[in-house]
Amino acid sequence: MAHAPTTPPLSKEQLLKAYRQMKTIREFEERLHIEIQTGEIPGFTHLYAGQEAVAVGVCAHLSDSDYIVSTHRGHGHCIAKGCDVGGMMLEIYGRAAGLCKGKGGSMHIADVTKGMLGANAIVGGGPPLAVGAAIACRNRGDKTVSIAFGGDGSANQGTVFEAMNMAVVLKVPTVFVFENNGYAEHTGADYAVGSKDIAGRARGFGMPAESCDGADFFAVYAAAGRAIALGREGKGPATIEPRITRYYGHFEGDPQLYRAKDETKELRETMDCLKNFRARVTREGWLTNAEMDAIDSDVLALIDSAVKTARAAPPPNDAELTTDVYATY
Amino acid sequence: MAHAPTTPPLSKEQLLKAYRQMKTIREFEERLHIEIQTGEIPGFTHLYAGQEAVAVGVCAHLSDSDYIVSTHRGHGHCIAKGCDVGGMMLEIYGRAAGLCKGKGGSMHIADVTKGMLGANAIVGGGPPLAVGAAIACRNRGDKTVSIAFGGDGSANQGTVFEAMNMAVVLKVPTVFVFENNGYAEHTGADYAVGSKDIAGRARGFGMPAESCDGADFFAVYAAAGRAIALGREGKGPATIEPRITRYYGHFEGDPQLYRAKDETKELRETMDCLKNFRARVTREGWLTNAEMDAIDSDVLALIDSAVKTARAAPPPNDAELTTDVYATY
Amino acid sequence: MTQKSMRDAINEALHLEMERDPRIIVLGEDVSGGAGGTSGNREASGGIFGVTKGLWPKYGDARVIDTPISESAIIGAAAGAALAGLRPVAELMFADFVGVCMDQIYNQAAKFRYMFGGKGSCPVVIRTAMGAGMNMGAQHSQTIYPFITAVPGMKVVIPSNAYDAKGLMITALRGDDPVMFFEHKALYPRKGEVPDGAYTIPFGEAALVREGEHVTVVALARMVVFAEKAIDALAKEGITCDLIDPRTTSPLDEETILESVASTGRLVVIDESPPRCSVAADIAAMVASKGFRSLKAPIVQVTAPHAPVPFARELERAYVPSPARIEQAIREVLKD
Amino acid sequence: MTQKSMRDAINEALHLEMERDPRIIVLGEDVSGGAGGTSGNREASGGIFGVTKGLWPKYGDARVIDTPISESAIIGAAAGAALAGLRPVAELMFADFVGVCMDQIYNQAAKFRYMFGGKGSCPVVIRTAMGAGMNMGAQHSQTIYPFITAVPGMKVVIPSNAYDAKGLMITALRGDDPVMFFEHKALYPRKGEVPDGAYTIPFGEAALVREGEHVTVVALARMVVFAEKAIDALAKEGITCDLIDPRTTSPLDEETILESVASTGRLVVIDESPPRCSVAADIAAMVASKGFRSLKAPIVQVTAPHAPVPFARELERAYVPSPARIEQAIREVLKD
Ligand SMILES: Cc1ncc(C[n+]2csc(CCOP(=O)(O)OP(=O)(O)O)c2C)c(N)n1
Ligand SMILES: Cc1ncc(C[n+]2csc(CCOP(=O)(O)OP(=O)(O)O)c2C)c(N)n1
Ligand SMILES: [Mg+2]
Ligand SMILES: [Mg+2]
Repeated sequence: MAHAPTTPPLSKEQLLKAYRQMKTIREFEERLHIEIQTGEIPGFTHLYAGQEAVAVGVCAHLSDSDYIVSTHRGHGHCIAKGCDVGGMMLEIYGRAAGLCKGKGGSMHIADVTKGMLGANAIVGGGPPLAVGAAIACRNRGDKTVSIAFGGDGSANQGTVFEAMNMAVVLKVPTVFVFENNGYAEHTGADYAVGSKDIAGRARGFGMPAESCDGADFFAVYAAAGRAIALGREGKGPATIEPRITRYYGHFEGDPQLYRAKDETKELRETMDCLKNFRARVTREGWLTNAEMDAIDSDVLALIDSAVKTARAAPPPNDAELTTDVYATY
Repeated sequence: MAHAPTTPPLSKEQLLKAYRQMKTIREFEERLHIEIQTGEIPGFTHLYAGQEAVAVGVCAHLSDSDYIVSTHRGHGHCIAKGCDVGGMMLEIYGRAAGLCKGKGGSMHIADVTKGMLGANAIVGGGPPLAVGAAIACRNRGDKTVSIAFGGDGSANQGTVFEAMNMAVVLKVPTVFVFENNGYAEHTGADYAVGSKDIAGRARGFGMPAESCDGADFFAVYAAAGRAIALGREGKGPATIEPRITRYYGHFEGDPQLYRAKDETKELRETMDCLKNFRARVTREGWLTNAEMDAIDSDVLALIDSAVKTARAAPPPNDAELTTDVYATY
Repeated sequence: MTQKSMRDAINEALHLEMERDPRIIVLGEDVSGGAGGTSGNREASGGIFGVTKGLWPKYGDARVIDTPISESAIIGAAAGAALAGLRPVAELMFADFVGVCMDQIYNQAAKFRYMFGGKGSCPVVIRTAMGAGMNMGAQHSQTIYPFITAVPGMKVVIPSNAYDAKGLMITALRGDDPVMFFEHKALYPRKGEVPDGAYTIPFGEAALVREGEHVTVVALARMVVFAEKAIDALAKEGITCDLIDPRTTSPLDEETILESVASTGRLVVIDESPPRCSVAADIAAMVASKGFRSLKAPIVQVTAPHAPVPFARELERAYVPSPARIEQAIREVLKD
Repeated sequence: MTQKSMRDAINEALHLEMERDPRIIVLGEDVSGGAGGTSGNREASGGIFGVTKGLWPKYGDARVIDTPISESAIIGAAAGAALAGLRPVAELMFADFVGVCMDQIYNQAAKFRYMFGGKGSCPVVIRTAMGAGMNMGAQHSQTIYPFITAVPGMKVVIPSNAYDAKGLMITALRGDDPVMFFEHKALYPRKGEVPDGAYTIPFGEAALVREGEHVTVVALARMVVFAEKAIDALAKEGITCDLIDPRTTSPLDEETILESVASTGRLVVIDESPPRCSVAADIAAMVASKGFRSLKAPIVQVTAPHAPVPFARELERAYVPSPARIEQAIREVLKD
């Protein structure tokens, strides 16, 4: 069935960028999934694969002077906010040239110059920080905003509730993004969120909130756009709850005994933001398959080179152990 | 206008007990207000005067095997739950014979044998404890319940939100009583509660919640009754938000610059649970003025003797400094 | 007797005591796991480190309680349930998370008995996984026990092996005081001889892990394993040490340490925490006050540096006191 | 120069620096007070201890922010605002409340710079009132600074007088590191000479409050005042002491302490906290390691007992180290 050509909600350039970012996140994570099995990557790693449209749909609205705070599952947010992919890979490998000199690791990637105020290994650690960044935004008066990414599990942490209430009280431009991927580690969201409705609970705190399909870039983009616009207009905080899934376990190595057999296999068919995006933009005539295929091979090359560089890179020197504890000693 | 005699919602004996308790709390606090000015009472003290109908309206439903947790403003809850008034006064004076041997003080009065699990000087400290006590209730299967008293200010503390969600998740018999007296120290409730609606926020957490007139014993009694019945029936937690006022400052010595001149004077006229109670029970023919007058003089004598005893009582011995830190050393 | 891992030894203690005492409940995140999952497997986890495995199938929802990610409510609920007559075991998944529930530990559970004038007790056991060595980064690798050792009213257990862990856990579960029980992540898989039945190990009694004459070495948790290595290497040169594992830092067995120092005159304290206000400092200070006259040389403290735990393998390895550094410290204390 | 209370001295530092640096904001519960009140008085409080008085009238809602009772959000917001370029001063009303916001202090603000590999800084100042002496009971009287001194990445300031408090606060506000600033409640009204203008006092430089030859006494906050009394009394008998006030426990001026011990050979450390993993233990341990050879006698630690702070006047008085106990400790350390 042929449609009349429509006007895309984003410019072509923006659409290409969004696709590139989503694809980059996907390939970054798929590749990590493989590389982790070599045992070369230290620590434990939480993959974002499956949730790409959320990070990218939100961050498509942001510039370097807007802020985000992230979580233990932060790679996607970092990439969407513009962190250097090579620097990230180096960091995840624990290398001296990593974004955080190898001191942070997967769960602590940050780049303040990009407005990326850190992944965070404490569930609920980020949202209070986002409220503070939003105070800075408000006081500067430059219409910047601050985004608090978090999961369904984080939505039950006291620090997050406090942040939500305080953002309403201070009327600061914080957008809470609760990525409801159905699980917090091995526990289902419908069990742990008493009301079974994160957006509804946010409304109870006195802010607008909506849920949306997290596998649909355009749905996330639209919902985030509404929430962020409120912030930029000085109307205070808002919440969005994208419903989404993660393709892998909680962390790499998780046997996922809480999930139905083949659940992820099916979800890869039914909830794939890349497929959805490609279908939509080609159907609407906004982008061509060829354009996206070109991006695909760019991205594969980028990730491959990032991995190769990281594997070969030197670790930090022992002298780094006690530097950067303070700005001034 | 003469009414046909009605059936009271409580037995006569219960009505007399409720009046006696409210009057006891009022006189306890009024007398403390005077005694504190002598400088004989250590520390700082938060008076409950004005809020009596809440403590008594809720605790009228409870027996010693039900639990309550309280706050820095705990005298009323203690008395309503059956703590010994003389022992409380001794404690507030810091005497060896005090309910807590003088080690606790006004903000830490407790009597576990009465199901009174402690006043609490940490705002938001109590509700998680109440959820735990409710687990014990649930597991015993004896239809007991656990009450978390807290103020409007406490309603913004992360620990409280966590407790509310967890109570819903575990479906345990906790009733959250948010006594909204309009202020948290020097800050108005409508400022600090972003949604300006504590009960509504509780509903957002997935539990029934209602607000009521906290100066009307019968309104509190009815609302608490509904909430507690849910708990006893195994239907999980509920919230009530009695709207009330405190007659005195946040603590004794507070100049109350945040309050309109004569606000408390007026409120003593318009929001007095004792007056309201007396008017209602005499109008309905449930109790006589003479019956209540007799209680009044009992109570005055009781408080007077409690103060005299406390003033004359010896302090704890220095050896007590390091006892009771552990059950076993 | 069979060889069991520390993980299994603690698990066994929980099984034995839950069987014996119906007041014991277990609560925490994923202590069973699988609630609200799509597989229908209601024991999908048994604790993220597997320490609570098998409890849910036996005791069900009433006694094995999966919670939301709400640590203040977890610890608070455990403390409240303890006041109300239960004997809860709360799992704080990583010790690093004390920051989001510290009030319920140190102002509530630890202080009730004192604030209540001795009328009431709060027998809650808080189990938690601690320590570096697995490249988990700055917020998942800390030891934290100095914070809790500092708190009057809490007891603090830090086992170094499977046998002790089981006996100390049973003691914790039978006692009437709040206990924080620190399980070093790197020790979970380490095996040792562990009897099948129940047994207790009293708090405040150190273990003398090695006997020697030249130096007193005090170490905790994983550092005991590293100290053993260092000491056994030195023994080949004729340098012998007392190795003392306090097992509980609160109460602390001062006597065993002081007696040993009285005979060796030299003290090395090994601690995986950063140095400031640490247990290493605590023990060194205690000896400098109460055992000073026995000392022949400066006390040597071997600790992590005053820095967060770094991520990179090489840095983390340099961060944690190693057998080599311990060996060097023992040589140093023998210099004069 | 005029006599000013410590409360006013800190207030003055805030006024001067907010004037100078528009990035400074102040946030906390009732730092202004009166929001949502019925009197229309929007500075009904100026901080529960009056330390932030006059700031709201000058700088208004944007820079002087009253918050709900949500300490994690207060400290977290301050840390986040600091990452985003502001210089927030967060008031934690009582130090005892660290328990509800410890994570934001120790895992977030303190660790950012390290975890970020030095790229970014978090210049937040957390002001808090601490200490016993006013019969506020177990949850409103603690000192808490050992918890924070233990944390790599935080700086810890503990002034003992008005002059130091002002200069140290200005240093904190001009620095790029997170600082926790402990104000002893009992010292707020105490007056001292304080210049009107701005001046700074470097961190990590102890003050030599008294000079003497027989004993080195180290004391913090209110204990400095008590130690002065004890030392001045002993001076009449010809016993003289160095009295060292570290002023900051992190960084700690080890050198001044070690130099003094090198000349006196005897150390008494006074600390209002309970003894375990305390700053007293920390300093004693440091000297036992680095100054051992100078020591002629056991180190004496004078601390609170291993118990929560009791309520009753008589008990609290017995709890806090007194001038009499300090005097006795100095005599004791001189016994041999
Ligand atoms: C305070 C705290 N509690 C617990 C954990 C352990 N933990 C890490 S991730 C996680 C689940 C988080 O779930 P959710 O917020 O839904 O994020 P998701 O993993 O699904 O992205 C838990 C329990 C933690 N890191 N911090
Ligand atoms: C965690 C914590 N934060 C702050 C305080 C200081 N404080 C004591 S009572 C209080 C106000 C409480 O207000 P509300 O809950 O409304 O109770 P009310 O005093 O009105 O009874 C505050 C801020 C505290 N004790 N604990
Ligand atoms: Mg999730
Ligand atoms: Mg109130």
